[in-house]
Amino acid sequence: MLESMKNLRIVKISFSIDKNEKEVRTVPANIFEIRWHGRAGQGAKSASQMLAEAALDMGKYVQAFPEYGAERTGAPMKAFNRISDEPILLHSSVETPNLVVVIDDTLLSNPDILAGTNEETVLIVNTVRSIEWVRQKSGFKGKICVVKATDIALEELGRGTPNTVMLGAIARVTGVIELKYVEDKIRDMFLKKFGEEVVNKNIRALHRGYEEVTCSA
Amino acid sequence: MPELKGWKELPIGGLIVEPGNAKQYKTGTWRVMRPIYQAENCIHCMQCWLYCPDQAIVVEIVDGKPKMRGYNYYYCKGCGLCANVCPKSIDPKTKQPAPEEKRAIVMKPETDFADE
Amino acid sequence: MPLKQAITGAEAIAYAMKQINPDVVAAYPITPQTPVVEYFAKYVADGVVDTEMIPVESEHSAMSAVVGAAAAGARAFTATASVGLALMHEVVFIAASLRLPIVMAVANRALSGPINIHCDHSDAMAERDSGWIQLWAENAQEAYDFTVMAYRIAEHPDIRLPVMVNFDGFIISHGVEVVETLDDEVVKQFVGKPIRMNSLLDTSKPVTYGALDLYDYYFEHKRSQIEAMKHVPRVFKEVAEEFAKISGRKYDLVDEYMVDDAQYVMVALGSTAGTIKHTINELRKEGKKVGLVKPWVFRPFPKAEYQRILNGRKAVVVLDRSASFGAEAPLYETVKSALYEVAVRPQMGSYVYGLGGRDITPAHIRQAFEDAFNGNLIVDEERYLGLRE
Amino acid sequence: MPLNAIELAKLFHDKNPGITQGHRMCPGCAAPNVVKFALMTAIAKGYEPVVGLATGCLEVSTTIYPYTAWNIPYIHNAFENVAATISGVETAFRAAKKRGEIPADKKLAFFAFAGDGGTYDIGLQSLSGAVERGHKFIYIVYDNEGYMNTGNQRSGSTPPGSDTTTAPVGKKLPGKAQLKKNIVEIMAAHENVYVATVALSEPMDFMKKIEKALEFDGPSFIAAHSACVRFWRVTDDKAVETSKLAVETLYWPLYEVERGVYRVTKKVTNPRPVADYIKSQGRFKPLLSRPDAQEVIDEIQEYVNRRYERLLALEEATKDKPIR
Repeated sequence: MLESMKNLRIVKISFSIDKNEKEVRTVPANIFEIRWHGRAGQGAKSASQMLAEAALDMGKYVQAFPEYGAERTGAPMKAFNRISDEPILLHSSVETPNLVVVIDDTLLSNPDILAGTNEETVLIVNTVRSIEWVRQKSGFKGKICVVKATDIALEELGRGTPNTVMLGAIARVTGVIELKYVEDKIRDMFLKKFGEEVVNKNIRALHRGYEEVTCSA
Repeated sequence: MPELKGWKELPIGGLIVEPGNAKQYKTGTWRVMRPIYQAENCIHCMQCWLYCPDQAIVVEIVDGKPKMRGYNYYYCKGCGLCANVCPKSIDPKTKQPAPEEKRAIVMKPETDFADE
Repeated sequence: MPLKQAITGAEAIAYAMKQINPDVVAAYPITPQTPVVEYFAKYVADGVVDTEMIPVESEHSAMSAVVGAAAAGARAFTATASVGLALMHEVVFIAASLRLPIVMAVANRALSGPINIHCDHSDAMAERDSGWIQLWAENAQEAYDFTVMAYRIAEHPDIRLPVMVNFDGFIISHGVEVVETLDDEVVKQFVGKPIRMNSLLDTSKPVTYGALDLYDYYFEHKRSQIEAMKHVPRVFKEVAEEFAKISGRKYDLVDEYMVDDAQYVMVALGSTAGTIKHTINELRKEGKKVGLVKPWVFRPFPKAEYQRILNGRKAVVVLDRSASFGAEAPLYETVKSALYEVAVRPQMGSYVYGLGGRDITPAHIRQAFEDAFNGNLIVDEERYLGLRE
Repeated sequence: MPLNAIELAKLFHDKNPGITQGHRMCPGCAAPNVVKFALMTAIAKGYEPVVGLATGCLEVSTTIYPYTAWNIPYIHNAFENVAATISGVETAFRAAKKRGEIPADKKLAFFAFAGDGGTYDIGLQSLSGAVERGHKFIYIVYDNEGYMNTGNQRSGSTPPGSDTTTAPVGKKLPGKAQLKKNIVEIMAAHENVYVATVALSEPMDFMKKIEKALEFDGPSFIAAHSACVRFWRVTDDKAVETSKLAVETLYWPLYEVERGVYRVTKKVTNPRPVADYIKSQGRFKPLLSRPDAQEVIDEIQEYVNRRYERLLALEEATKDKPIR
C-alpha cells in the first residue's frame, strides 16, 4: 500500500461548459469518468488512451480501458476513462459517466448512449448536425456539444480520423486535459514516425476541435 | 540396490547427477541363454560388438585393431543377437546354420552353468 | 529516474521483461495475454532485447520449450491465459517438480465452456496445487513489480520453483493505468545474473532430468518440493524488502488495507481488491470499521498472516472469482480452514462474483459488507454477487 | 572415411556412446542400437550429444531412479512434447552462445528420441511445430509400430492385420484395418528439412544419414525401423534379421528427402514378397489363420509396390530440384 493512497480526500474537478459560464461539479467520489461510443476501428480506444496519457502528464492519475467482446470492425464499441488527482483504486466499469463522447452520430439512437447519465452529464458528439437534432435523436436531457470532427479531420489531415479533433473539443468543454499536453502527446506519437508536417496537421485539427465545438446553454 | 535415502539427502527435482550410474545395475541376471565365445573361429569383424544392445562385448585393441575378447556377463541379457549377426553362424557354402564347432558364438542354456 | 507511464498491464509486464532481457521466451498468443507476447516480440524485432524467442504452435509446447530452456540453464519466460494454461496443465506440474525457475504471466480469464474471454480466476485456481508460486497483482503497477521480483524468488537456491504472476484479464491486461517503471539499469542490477544450476548445456557434468520415479523415491522428491515452498515466505520478504529500497513500494505476503481497527474484513484477489479499497474508503467515511486483507502471495498461502490478522474480528467476508463445483470456493475454503485454529473465530461469509468477466461494482461490495454488518452471514452458505436469480 | 564396425569399435571399445550398460530394455530390443548408432556417429564426428526423450519404452527403461543409463545431458519431459522440449534446449544453447556464455566453437548435437506413439500420434503437433520453426535438432523415431511400453496397443504406425490389444484380430475383425500413417512424407512436407528412413540391418547407410543430419542446416527427421521382439513375437535374436526382411521386401524402403529432393538410398531390384515379412512375425499369426488373410497381405503388397514405384518416380522428378 502506497503511503499516498492512504487517507483519500474528496477532490473536486472543475470544468467549464463555455468560456463565460464556470461551473464546479462534484463527481462521484473524486473521479472524473468518460465513456466513449464509437465503432470498432474508428479509434475511440486510441483516443481514450491518448487522453489518459495527456492527463498523466498533467499530474493526474488515469485509467483507459475499452469494453471487449468478439466484435469486428464496424460493430458498436465503448471505451472508458477515469481521471483523478488521487490514485484510482476502482476497477469496475464506468457506470455514471460525467462525460459521454460519441464518435459516430449514427450511434445516437442506441439506448446505451444514455445509460447512467443524468442532467449533470455532458454529451459531446461528432456530427455535422445541430444540437437540437442530437437532442431529438438521443433523447438526452443534459448539456449537448457538437463538433464536425470528421469534416475537420478530412480538411486538416486528409483522413476522416476524428480523434484529435475530439480531444480538442473535450479539452474545451471539460478542462480535464489541456491543449498543450495533448500537443506534446501528438508530437511524441507522430514526430519520429511521420515527421513535422503530420504533427502540425494534427495540432491544427486539435485546435479546431477546441475552437469549433459548440454547446447548448 | 543402493541404500534408500531420506528426502533431505536427494538432489532436488528428482535429478540424477551421477552420469551413467545404471552401470552399477546388473542385467546379467535376466539371462536364460548364455553366449559362449569360441575364439578360434572368430574373425573379429565387430558385428557382435556393433549390435550388442547391452554393450556386453569385451573388445581389446591389439596393434591398432579391435579384437573380440568375450563377454561381460554382468550385463549380457542373453538375447543371442550377437550369434545371429555373427557371419560365422552361417556355413558360407550351404547358407545353412553352421555346425556348432565352426561358430564363433554358441548359445547355451543358462542351466548348463547352474553349478557356477 | 523512475518514469510514470500510462500503459496497460500487458505492456507493463512486457516492459519488465524487456528490462530483464531473459535468455528465452516461448509463448503462444491467447486472449487476453496476447499483447504481452506482441510487445515482447516487438522488442525482439527491434533488437531492444537479445532474447531468443520461440513462437511455438501451442501453449503445451510453450511450457514444454521453457522447461527445456530452463533445464538448459536459461532464464525463461512465458505467458498465457485460461484454456491456454489448461492446455499446459500437465507440463505446469512438470516444471515445478523439475524445480525449474521459470516465470509465467497469466492474464486471468475464465475457463471454457461455454467459451468466454473475460476475467475470472478459474484458470489459475485450477493450477493452485501445481507447485508454482502464485503472485497476484491488483493493478498494472503490481504486475510490473512482481515480474521484476519474480526471478529473484524463483532462482533462489533455497527455492528453485517456478513463479506465476497473475493479473486480471482485460481489466488489468488491457486497461491503461499509471505505472511507475524503474530505470533499466536499476532493474538489471536488482534482478542480477541468472543463478544457473544443473544445466543440460554443461557437458562436463551431465545430468538426467525427468527420470522414472517410482514408489521408492517419488514421495521423497515431493516432500522436498513441499519443503521448498516453506522457504518462499522468507525469501519473498527479503526480495520485497530489497525491492522497496529501489522502488519505494513495499510488498509483503498480504496487502493489509485499513485493517488495524477493522471489525469487518474482506478478502479478495486481483483487481477487485482495488474496487474493495475504494468502497472501504466510502464506508469509512460513514464510520464503518471495514478493511481488506488481499493475498499478494496465494501459493504458498500465507496462513500465519491470516490467522494473526483475522483472529478476533467480527466478520470475514471472502470474495471468490471462481467456483469450486460441489465444494466451497477456493479462496474462501483456504481462509476458512486457516481460521479453524484461531482463538476467536470471526463470522464468515462466502461470495462468488465476477465469473466470465461479470462486472463487480462498489454496490456489490457494499451489499456483502452490509450482510456482515447485519450479522447476516452463514458460514456454509455460498452467495453470489451480480447474479440474476 | 565412412564409419563402420571396425572403426567404431576402435573409438568406443572402452567408452559408452552416451547410453550405457545397465539399462532395462528387453533382451534383443532394437531401440538401444538405434540410439547407439546415432550417438556414436555424432561423437565420432566431433559433436557432444544432448538428448531429449519422449515417454516410452526407452525412457522408462533407461532412467529408473536412482539410475540413469545416460552419461550425457538428458531430459525427459512428457510423452507428447519431446520436440518442443528439445527446441527449448537448443534455443537456450543459441542464446548462451550469442551472449558469449559458452565458447563459440562448442559443438552440441541435439537429439530427440521417441517411439511411434510419441511421434505419429500424440507428439505429432509438437514435432511439426519444432520442425517448422527450423530448430537445429535431429528427431529419431524408433518405430516399433505400437504402444509397446504399455503392452502392445494400436498406434497410427501399426500396420494392417497386426494383432494389438486395442485392435485385436477377432472372430469378426481382422485387426487394424487402416494402413500405417506415412510419417516420412508428412515430415518431408515441412520442406526445409532433412528426412530419412533407416534400418539396423544397414548400419553404414544409417550412419551416413545421421552424418548428413548433423551437417544439415536445420531440423532432421529419421525414421528407424525398430523391431519390438516381444510384441512382434519373434525370438530375442531377430531384431536385425527382421529389419533386413523389411528392407528386402520393401516394407521399409530406405530413402531420404533433402529439401524436397528424393533419393532412394537402397535400390531393391528383386524384392521378396511382403508375405515373407508378415509370416516371419507372430503378431500376424492370428491374421494368418483367418480366411481373409490373403486379402490383407495383398493389400499391403499392393501398397508397398505402388509406394516404391512412386519413390523411384519422385527421385527422378525431384533430381537437382530442391524446393528451397
